[in-house]
Amino acid sequence: MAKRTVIPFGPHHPVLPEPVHLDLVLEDETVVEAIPNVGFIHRGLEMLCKKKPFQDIVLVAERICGICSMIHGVGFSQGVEKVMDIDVPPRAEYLRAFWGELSRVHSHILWLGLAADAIGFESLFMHSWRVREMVLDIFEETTGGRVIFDVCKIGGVRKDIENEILKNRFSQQIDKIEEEYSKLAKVFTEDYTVCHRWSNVGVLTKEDAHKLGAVGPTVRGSGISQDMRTLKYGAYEHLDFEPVVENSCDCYARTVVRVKEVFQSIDLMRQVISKIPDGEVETKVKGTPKGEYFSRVEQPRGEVVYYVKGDGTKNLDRFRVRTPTFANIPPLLQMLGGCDLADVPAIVISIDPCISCTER
Amino acid sequence: MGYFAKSPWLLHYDGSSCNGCDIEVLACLMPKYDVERFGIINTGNPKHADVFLITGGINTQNIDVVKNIYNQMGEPKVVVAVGTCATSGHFFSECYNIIGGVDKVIPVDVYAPGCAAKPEMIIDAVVKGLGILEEKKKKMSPK
Amino acid sequence: MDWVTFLILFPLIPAVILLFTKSVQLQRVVVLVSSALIILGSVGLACNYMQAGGTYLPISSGFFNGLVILGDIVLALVFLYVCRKLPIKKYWIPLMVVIQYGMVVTADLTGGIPETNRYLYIDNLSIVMALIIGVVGSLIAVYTVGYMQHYHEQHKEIKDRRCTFIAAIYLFFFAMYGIIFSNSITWIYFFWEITTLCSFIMIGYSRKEEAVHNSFRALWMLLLGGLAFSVGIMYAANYCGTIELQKLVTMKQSLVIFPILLLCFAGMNKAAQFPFGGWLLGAMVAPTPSSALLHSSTMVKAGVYLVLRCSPILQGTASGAIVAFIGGTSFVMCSALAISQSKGKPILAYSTIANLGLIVLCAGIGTSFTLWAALLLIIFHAVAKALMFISVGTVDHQTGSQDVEDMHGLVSRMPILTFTMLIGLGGMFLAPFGMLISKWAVIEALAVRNPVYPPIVIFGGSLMLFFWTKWMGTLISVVGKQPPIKAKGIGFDEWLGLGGLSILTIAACVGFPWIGHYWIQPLYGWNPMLSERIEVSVALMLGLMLLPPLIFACRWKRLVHTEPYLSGLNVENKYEYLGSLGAPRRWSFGNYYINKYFSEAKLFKGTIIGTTLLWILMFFMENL
Amino acid sequence: MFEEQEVKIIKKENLHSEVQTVIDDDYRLVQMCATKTDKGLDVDYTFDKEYKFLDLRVELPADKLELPSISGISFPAFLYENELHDLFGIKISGIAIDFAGKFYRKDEEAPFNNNTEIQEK
Amino acid sequence: MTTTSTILVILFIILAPVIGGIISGGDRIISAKMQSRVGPPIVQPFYDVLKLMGKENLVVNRYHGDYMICFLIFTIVSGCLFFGGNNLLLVIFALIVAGVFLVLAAYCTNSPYALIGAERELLQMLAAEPMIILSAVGLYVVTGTFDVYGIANCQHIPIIYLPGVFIALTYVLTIKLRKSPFDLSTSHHAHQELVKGLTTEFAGPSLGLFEIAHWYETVLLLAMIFLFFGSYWILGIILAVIIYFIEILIDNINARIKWELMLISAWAVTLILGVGNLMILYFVFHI
Repeated sequence: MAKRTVIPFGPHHPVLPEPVHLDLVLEDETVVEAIPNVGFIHRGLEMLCKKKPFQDIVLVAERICGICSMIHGVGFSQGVEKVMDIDVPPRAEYLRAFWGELSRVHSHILWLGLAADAIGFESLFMHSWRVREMVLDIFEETTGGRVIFDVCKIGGVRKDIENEILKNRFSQQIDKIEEEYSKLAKVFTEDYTVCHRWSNVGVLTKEDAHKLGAVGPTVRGSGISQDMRTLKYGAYEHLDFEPVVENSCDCYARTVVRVKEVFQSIDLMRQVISKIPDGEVETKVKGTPKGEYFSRVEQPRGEVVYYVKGDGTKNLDRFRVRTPTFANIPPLLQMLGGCDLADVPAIVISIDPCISCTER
Repeated sequence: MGYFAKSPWLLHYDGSSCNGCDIEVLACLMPKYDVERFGIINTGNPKHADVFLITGGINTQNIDVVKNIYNQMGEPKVVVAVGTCATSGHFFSECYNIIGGVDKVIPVDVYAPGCAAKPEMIIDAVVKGLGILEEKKKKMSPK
Repeated sequence: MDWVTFLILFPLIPAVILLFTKSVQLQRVVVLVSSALIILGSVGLACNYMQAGGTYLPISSGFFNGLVILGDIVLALVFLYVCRKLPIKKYWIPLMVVIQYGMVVTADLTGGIPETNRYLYIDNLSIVMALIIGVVGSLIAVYTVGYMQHYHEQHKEIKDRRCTFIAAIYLFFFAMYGIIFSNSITWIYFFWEITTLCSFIMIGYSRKEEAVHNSFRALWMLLLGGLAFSVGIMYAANYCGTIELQKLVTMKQSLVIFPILLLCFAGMNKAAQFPFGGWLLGAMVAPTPSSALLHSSTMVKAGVYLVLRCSPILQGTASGAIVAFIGGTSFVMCSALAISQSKGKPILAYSTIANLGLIVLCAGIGTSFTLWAALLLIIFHAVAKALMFISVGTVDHQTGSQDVEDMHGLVSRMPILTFTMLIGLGGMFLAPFGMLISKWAVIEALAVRNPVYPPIVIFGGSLMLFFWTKWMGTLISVVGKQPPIKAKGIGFDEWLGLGGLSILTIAACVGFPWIGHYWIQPLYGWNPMLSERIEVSVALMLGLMLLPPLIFACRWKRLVHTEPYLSGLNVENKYEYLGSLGAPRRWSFGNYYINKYFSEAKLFKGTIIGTTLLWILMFFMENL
Repeated sequence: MFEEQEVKIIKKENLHSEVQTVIDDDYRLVQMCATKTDKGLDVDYTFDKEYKFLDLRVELPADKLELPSISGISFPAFLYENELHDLFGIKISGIAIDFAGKFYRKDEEAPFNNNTEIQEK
Repeated sequence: MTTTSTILVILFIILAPVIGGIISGGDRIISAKMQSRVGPPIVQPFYDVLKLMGKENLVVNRYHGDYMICFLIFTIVSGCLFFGGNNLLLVIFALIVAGVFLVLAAYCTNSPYALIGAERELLQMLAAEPMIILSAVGLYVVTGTFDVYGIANCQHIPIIYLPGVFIALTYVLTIKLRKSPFDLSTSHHAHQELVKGLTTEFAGPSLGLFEIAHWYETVLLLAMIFLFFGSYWILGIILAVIIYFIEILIDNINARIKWELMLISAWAVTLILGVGNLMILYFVFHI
């Protein structure tokens, strides 16, 4: 039989914005073996908790990942707030949810663009990111940052959004985003070549998805309803939503999940705008954390787990993040077996890898 | 020859950034900023590239990778450190696995600070790099 | 008469001498001298008869005819002798021998065969064949001496019977010259079966289990052709009243189509057309010179030669169209199958069947256009394929593998040998080398006819492009300094064979406008080279082919050497990268084989069934 | 609203059987992590079943940082186990895909279980 | 060679890269507009090539540049044969030889991505060549000659007889022009699994040669489209422009497909539209 091809895929590779590495073993163009290696951007930032006071770790948490930084901040803050028994003002919780959903929209559209790029659909990539810029405009106006916001803090948020602006201008802006986005969504779900590239590619059965511990859109694309927002943390206690679930278990399903989740997030933002109460946006933090808690929140990529443990000093004893991509690597390996070389980028992207999260 | 300034091709590598700068680099290519106006293309292959955009600090693992990619770029070439992490390491320089900014490993020509560096900043840095590119070309020519 | 008799009978002398010569040096001398004589004889023959057109060489005495009958009987006995160890359930192999020889010999002895005195015939087609046998064959024979020496050094377990092997080559020359000069089909039949015997001896040379099995497969398949041949003789003798080939092909179509089809069957069977492709693939277990000589450049050519002879009858008939279609199917299918192969010799075997298929396709259509192309194909294929075979054989000896994958970067290890292989490969498919030119002629010739045939040629040609380029690329990958191969060195005979064939390949390419003009045009009365523009462009492209070597000779300044791109994971050794598990890992590359579509498992059976049906249809059609 | 979280401390010897029970009960492995304590390391195995949170904790003494691998029971554990090995220096035997200390390539041996770090603090 | 053909050949050698470069620049602008961007200036491709020529000549080994030169020369020659009014089949074969040299150049570099790119390029050739040769056969069937001038001067418009062949040719033209969805072996933007495929190891001047050869190739392929309009040359030019625009459009509205679909679809199109068209001509209209 033919000799096998062995190639390094990454860390520097144009389809991967981030360094991840796979040893691919191919026969013709079929992948027969893939061994991952992460660790190219391992910084060891969990150890920073020993060097910086716990309030500052929020900033570190936000910089775990530049795409879902808002929710990282929220997740970490919630952990500390639980340990310290802080009541966050409702308005702050709503604002966190607003920015959180906004960053989910931003992240998903960004992902859709990258996914289109991974299958060689340049113009769809461009158009996705064009729509994304409209989302970033809201961020820039409200927080001053485009990708990293630094608005979350323990005990609330740093900035408030005026009700006037929120209810009028932003809700109009959201309408516009939705309108532009619906056109894109149609291409992502209906275009022939797009479906060709995603259908029956990277199949992850429901059983495997559960067994291998997939999270987020990856597991929801395999027909399992799992969304940490159902835990009703923060403002989600008052917001209505149903996790989006697709049953075809392939890359296409995962795409559709994300496409639909953008609409879901837009809906959640509208709920936030209509339900947001008035009041303070932060409470004073007194004392130091003592105790431990596993804080679980839903990121655009799935469930993220923060483990915080304080021993009563200003520095945390342990700060640990388990990011969704980390959990999605075993399912990824499962999906890669037997796929085409051309599918590798599509499949790798389909779990929405965030390597800087994974390696911290 | 002034063609280097008219057709700089980019190469982007993520040192150990948080993605923030990376997506801003990509955002430069997008309709809103559209750097192709200046003939800038994101090549993705070091052998074709003129400008090396590197985001994030350097950790022990990727020193070799960064050096390797840098060495595979043909002269003249310019290195742009994008974001605070790439210029100095940001607060990650306190981490055990981070050495510091990119200039610890390869010579950097332009620094573009910011967390995350805004697209305007990145474009500005690249344009600044073009002048350096031309100068380097001139130094190369007489040989 | 003189040249022809010389060429037919002379090879018997070295055959007998070599059978009893054990010393390598002596073998070498005998082979060199007799090869030189045969080459001279062939060239002399060509010079003498080229302008003469078709000439009969009458033999009045029945002496030779008597010898042929005697030879038939001896051959039959030899066949039965080799079958002695066969298991009883394979009774049908000797049975075939008994039936066919029973018929022919009985008829001959009882006077059932019409008398004639025009036993020999020579025209430009025979001359082309004679030159191929003489020149290409002799070069291979020269190569054989050195090859067999290496062969036995490497395979100590195989009994040294190389005298038999080399003697068989000369016996084979005798038979081949007999086939191409004979006009009587009984004579052709006699020589025909000798080639079958030679093939049998050579395939089974190593006496390994696989070799013996394959040799018997080849035997029964070829005997089936012989059977058809003998039936054809009987039919021609009884119903057409003649056994002269030239007479048969000028008779009324409806009268002779049946025996002609039987002859075509025998010819295509010998040319390993489907459904009989199996024997040729099995024949690759034989030592390489026999693959080069019998199974690519000469014996199988005898098959297509016979079909070409028959083509005047086939032209325009439905049966002819089906013959063409079977050839076309073999062409496309074998080209596709060759893609799935990674070993050198099977690739060459498949492409041989494919090219023979193309020739059969041309012959089946039988217009002067296609015949012109067919003859060119025969010439180019013979030289280039023989070169390829012996190159692969040499590589096999030097590196111990004939797998294309193992030839990765051969240019860095054995530059000169690679260069000869590149010439052979170029000859197989690149413009302006011969094969592509002929393919162009085929397409041009077929375009007028019918839209069914051009796509066959076009698709087959594209498939060929795939596997040849793949091979070529693998060879020329520059892998840098390599540890030298523990070569036993390529001997003088081998270099002579390789060099001679390389020069021939190039010469055929350069000279083909003249070949077309002086040889083929008188034969078939048409020459596409007549158009001035084409000559210009072909000459232009030929000239350009000189450019690459010149460009390669240039040493460009200011090159900056670097390492291949390995995603940034280069380590010191440039064939390794830092693998996932933290240790350097060797990267590698395997060519594509597209087994999903082109594997033997997927195509072989279907092709056999399809072509068998076509054959049945063809004979059936004649009865309508 | 904060969820209820159950932390169950188990013995190292029972690790396999406990994990097997939990996995058989259709839990999925959420994460594994270790925390440095005064006595040694606490290793957490976190599971989830339909939003029900379960944490199994094994306490390892500082002088005997050894654990059997559970990647045979739950395949995804191999990543966490490599991580635990690289960051905390826990010797884990029988990992499905063992990177042998090259999972994160770093200069420091077991940076999270490093005594100098604590003295600094 | 007549004076006209000499002039045409010289014009081709001089003007083809200019036209090809402008076409490529226009392509980039139109693509940019389709992506709601501004895009580069129209002469951008020339800047790029001039820059590449000025770059350091990075090589993995010293031979691949030589193959690239052969690739360029044979591309130019096939164009010259075409404009010199030679046999169309020979033109195509010369183009195939050029393609083979490109593949060999990639093989020569012996780098994993380039090798896979080379193999993919071969697959692309396998998919595209049959239809290109078949279109020459089609033109022959209609005009009775393989001669380029003969076809260009024929009295009727071949496309009327050969709509299927024309559409099928347009289909595989996408493969030849390396446009999405068929930019498998190398793409304009390296956001694919093969980095830059077969051009991965070509740096500086050799990449410049590749670009220039691609310009020649583009002009030649568009000229083949032009042949379908016989002597109605204005119509031919207009249609060639429209076809190229359609190619850009296809490029922008499709994801890159996988090799299997490419091969199967290209062959299916060749067989159904190309061969089918010829069959109909032969059996129904008896041409």
